Amino acid sequence: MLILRYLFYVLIFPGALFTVLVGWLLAGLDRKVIARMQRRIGPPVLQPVYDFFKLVGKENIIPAQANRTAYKMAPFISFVSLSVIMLFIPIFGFTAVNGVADLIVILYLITIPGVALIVGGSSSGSPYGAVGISREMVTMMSYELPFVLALLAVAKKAGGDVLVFNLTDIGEWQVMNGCMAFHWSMIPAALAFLLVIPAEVGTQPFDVAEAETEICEGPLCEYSGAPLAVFKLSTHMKMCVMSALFTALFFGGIRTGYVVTDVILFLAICVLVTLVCITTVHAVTARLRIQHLFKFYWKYVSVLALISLALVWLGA
Amino acid sequence: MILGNYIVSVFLIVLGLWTLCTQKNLIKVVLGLGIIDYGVNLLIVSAGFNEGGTAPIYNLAELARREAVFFVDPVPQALTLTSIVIGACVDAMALSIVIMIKKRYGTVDADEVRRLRG
Amino acid sequence: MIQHFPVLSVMVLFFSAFLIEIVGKKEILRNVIAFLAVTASLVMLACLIPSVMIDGQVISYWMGGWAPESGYAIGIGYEVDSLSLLFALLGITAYWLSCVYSFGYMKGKQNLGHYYTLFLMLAGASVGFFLTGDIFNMFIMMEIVTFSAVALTAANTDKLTAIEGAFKYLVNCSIGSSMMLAGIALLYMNCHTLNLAQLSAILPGSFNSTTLLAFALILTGFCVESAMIPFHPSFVDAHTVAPSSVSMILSGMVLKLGVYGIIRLSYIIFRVIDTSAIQVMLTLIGTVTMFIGVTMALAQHDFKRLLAFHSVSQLGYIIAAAGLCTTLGLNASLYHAVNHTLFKGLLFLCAGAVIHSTGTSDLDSLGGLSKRMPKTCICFVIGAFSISGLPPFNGFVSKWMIYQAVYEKAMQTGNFFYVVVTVTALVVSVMTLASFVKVLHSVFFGQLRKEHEDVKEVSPIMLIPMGIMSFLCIFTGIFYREFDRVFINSAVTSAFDNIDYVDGMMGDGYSVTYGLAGLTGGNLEFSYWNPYVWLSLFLMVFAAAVLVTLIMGRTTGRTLESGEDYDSAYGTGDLSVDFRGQTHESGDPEEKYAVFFSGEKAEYSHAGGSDLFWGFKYNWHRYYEVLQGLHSGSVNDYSIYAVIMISMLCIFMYIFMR
Amino acid sequence: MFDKLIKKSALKSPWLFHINAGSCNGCDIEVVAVTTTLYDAERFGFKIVGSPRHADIVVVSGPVTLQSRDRLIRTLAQVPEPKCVVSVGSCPQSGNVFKGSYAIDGPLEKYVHVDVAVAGCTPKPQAIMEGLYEAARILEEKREMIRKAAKGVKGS
Repeated sequence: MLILRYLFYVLIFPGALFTVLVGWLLAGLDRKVIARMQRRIGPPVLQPVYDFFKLVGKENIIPAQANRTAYKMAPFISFVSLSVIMLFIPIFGFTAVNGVADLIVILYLITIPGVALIVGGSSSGSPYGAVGISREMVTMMSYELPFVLALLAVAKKAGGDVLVFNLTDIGEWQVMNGCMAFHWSMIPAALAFLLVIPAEVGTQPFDVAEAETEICEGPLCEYSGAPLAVFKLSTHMKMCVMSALFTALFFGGIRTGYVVTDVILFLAICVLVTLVCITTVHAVTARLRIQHLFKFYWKYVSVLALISLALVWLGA
Repeated sequence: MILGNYIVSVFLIVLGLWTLCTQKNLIKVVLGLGIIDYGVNLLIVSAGFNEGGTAPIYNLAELARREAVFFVDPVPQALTLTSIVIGACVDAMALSIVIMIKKRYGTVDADEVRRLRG
Repeated sequence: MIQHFPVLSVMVLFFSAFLIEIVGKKEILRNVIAFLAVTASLVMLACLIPSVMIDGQVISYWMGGWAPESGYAIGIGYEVDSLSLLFALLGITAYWLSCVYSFGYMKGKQNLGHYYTLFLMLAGASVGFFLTGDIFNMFIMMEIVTFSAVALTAANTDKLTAIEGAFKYLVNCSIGSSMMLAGIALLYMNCHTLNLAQLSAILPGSFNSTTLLAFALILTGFCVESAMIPFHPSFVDAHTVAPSSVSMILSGMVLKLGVYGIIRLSYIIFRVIDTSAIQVMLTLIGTVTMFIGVTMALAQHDFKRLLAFHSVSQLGYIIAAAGLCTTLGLNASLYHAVNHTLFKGLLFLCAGAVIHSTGTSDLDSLGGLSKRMPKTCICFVIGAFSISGLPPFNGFVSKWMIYQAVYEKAMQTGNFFYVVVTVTALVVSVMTLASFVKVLHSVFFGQLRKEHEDVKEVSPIMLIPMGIMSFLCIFTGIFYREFDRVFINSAVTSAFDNIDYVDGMMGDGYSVTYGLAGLTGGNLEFSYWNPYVWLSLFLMVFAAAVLVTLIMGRTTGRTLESGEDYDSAYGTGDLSVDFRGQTHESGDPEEKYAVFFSGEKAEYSHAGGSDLFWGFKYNWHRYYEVLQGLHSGSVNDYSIYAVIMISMLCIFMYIFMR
Repeated sequence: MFDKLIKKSALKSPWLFHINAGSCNGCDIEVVAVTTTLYDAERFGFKIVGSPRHADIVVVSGPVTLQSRDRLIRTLAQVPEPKCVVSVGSCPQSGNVFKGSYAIDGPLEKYVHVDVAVAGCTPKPQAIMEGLYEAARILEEKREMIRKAAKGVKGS
């Protein structure tokens, strides 16, 4: 019986299918809103679905110099790990699988898709792939510092003097003393987290690793057909996972009694978060160079997160 | 406890460390190691000193009579023996390595013998 | 019979070391003797597990039967409690694996005569160091370890610079051991005994200036041995040039001597770890070592030098966690020590395999070896992912425990310094991942060079230890609760209450006369990471994904292997004429499967080694200029750093411990 | 299982890859102008991608010069099936003003079966849009052919 429940969780509700659909929804809305911001009609909201199935229909070429197993396995690992992460993030009181992962574990589980992309790009044997993975790794290094600072600030705020890393407990704490985002000392951490999401997902200003113009899609340069479709899908799923994590950590205190209304409200906030942090930033800015991206994250965003960490440590 | 022993042993240790840090010639560096070792050996020997004690040698008769013969502590002397042996081995190995360095690098100047860096 | 096993396991190794010397040049016989000796020692130590680890009994063995008389320890005693047995077992498994590996690795070398003698001396001395109960005996064993390690490094004729590395290592280690000897002399002046148990009964209460100075000096000796921050350059130099089976031991085991020494010294002998000053000092040393080790590793061009700097940084993790003085902290530190020996040993064996087959260890001149050496590539990937702490592997478990312990300490003491330690630890872990992505790409993936076309996979005798180690890496990563309960918890409890340690050696009731009370370390519960559930979920989705692709694959057109043509795939003889009948004739098939070079002919172009992470190095170039200047490579500079560190430790003792 | 959806999506999300076979950049600017706000090719799912492996429609502009001929053929070979070739401007069709020059190596038709040719010395963006949409429709047909061929192989 437990297996069936886990199977349902992992394949249907908060696991693979739910994340895929929400990812497509977020990506479709993202492209549509950007188009609207530039006063053009823009693609239909279902465009990511069409992209995915068009790529699935295409021929899948494996370059001769590629290391076949790693090349084929990379997209799988990325897709699978993302769909498993979604189970541990509490959706307003409903946590699919509780007691398996806490803040630090989520932080590491989120690096697996990044590493899968890197292994894929490096095993394809193309020089563009090499440059792409080097930029991808530097991006990961740069957004890790503010990400960690924000998470530790949340843990300290929710914990007081006992160590609280479990997401569900953070949710319960927010129910009692109001959402994390409404505490003034946590506003800088929320802002820092919002700035980290586009870098982690790899959208416009921070997509230095998959820059179409300079290094023709970096690690994805050699991918075509179904593996490319899965990689694009996992980028959309990252959008869903990261905005869900943000909502769970900073707006976790909202409870509406029923799971269904909880989920709908959760999705609404996720869409709002994505539109704020990914779409507007994408529509407003141009792509950064890699050292500016690194400096931006280690100087400005981590100072923002540090402010709230210091405030929380001073008891605010 | 003779204060003089301490001053000399600390002086020897500091002198050894000074030669290590400043002398460029590798053989002098090895000598510095030796000097540190001598300083420490002196420290160990003077650790076991008792005022007016005699050498810890006695025969069964004396032991049977249980006279209050006052001995110098034998344990540090054993330690010093081992430490001198170790010091000798360190010097022997270090000097043989310096010979090999001279053969391979052609010089014993510490500033040239630093290909492993950065 | 169990009673004599501690000494027997050491004596077997020393005895067979000299037996091999007599046997001389016959290689098979030498290998057999070495293998038998190491296996015998491993079996003997393994027999001690049930009584020491599970029942918590402390085995004491007095050389020559000189039991303590009227409260004074006269003879040299061997004492085995679960902390020392854990390290001894860890050591002997590393030696066993390295011995099997060196059968294959050392086959061609000509100065093989003394390799196994020195190797077994190294093994015997380090097992003796862990099991001994006498502080001077510890010093002797450390000297033997230094001697054999220096001799093994210097004997590596492949590397021209082996001699230089060996010399610097010898100079640095003898400074450390001389300081330690001075410390032992001062201790003897004060307590007139050399036995660890008696020392740990006398010392904790009464501190005067000589014992404080003795603590500082002995701590320096162990910091030198475990390559802490100012002493690490000479260790890294020696490590780069030693033969790979010896580098594995150097990084896996010789560093753990220092760790064991520091834990034994501060937790049991001096019992000084519960003062917050010492905790902050040890954690600070660990954090600075962690950071400098990994930043230097990112800028390296040589495969083994990069791994050596990573050993230094992982040791920083271990010491930082050990300095917390909470049960979870020491638990995390010991677990990370075990994991570090496993994954670092695996990485070094892979490096040795690469050097054995290609002849070079320069990252800029390697590339694309995964096609020629697939098994080594798999082992390397497992090792790289476990050192950078990705979930299913063992590195993740211990690093996760370390973050939990450090942040819990921060929460309890409200001291912001531990938050800085947690953040540094997390950022350093990402940089470790970065440097191993760099190595993975520049050595195994990417494009194969012309001169490495005919590289063959290493012989199976070298692959067996690599396979065993990768299995252990995964095993300790997934079944970490069982492994932890049996091995690590008992070591932590024996480190925290030293009453058993003292009574076990000096007879019951001895510690009562000195009013000894064990340390309290807080509760040891860490939850929220359940690898079985995560792994089963992962496999469920993985099976579903494979199922979907098989179904989808049939209808949409399956993957075309390179060289297989579109027409042969679909047998569309007639179709291809009208529907596509154009470029295909003119474009030859391998063009289609060549790597996209924006139109150019796909010739060799591999961006690896030092070309990666330009953005990061560009931002930190001033930091790197200073840091690489400090690692100047000259013996004098290393001695100056050593002297500065010794004086700082001594001054620290007087200011804070008064 | 998803054949109807895959066939429809081949029409709904054609990705472009631009190859400049020695053109005077007049047509290149027009091709990019198609994706701007006024003409908005993204409405129909057109997107300019960076690598030929991701492309469905290959937009070629310029008379095939000697230098760019081999690179053109090689890149075209690297595009996965089903693919279309659209030539923009009259240079690829006839060499335009450069016809007969020593550096030109004949019309694009010599090397690749051009599915849609948009004529005009810098054709208007509306014309390019029309051509691209026509190419997308051809793509859908090609996709249908592949599916029949794949079914044929399994069927027989």
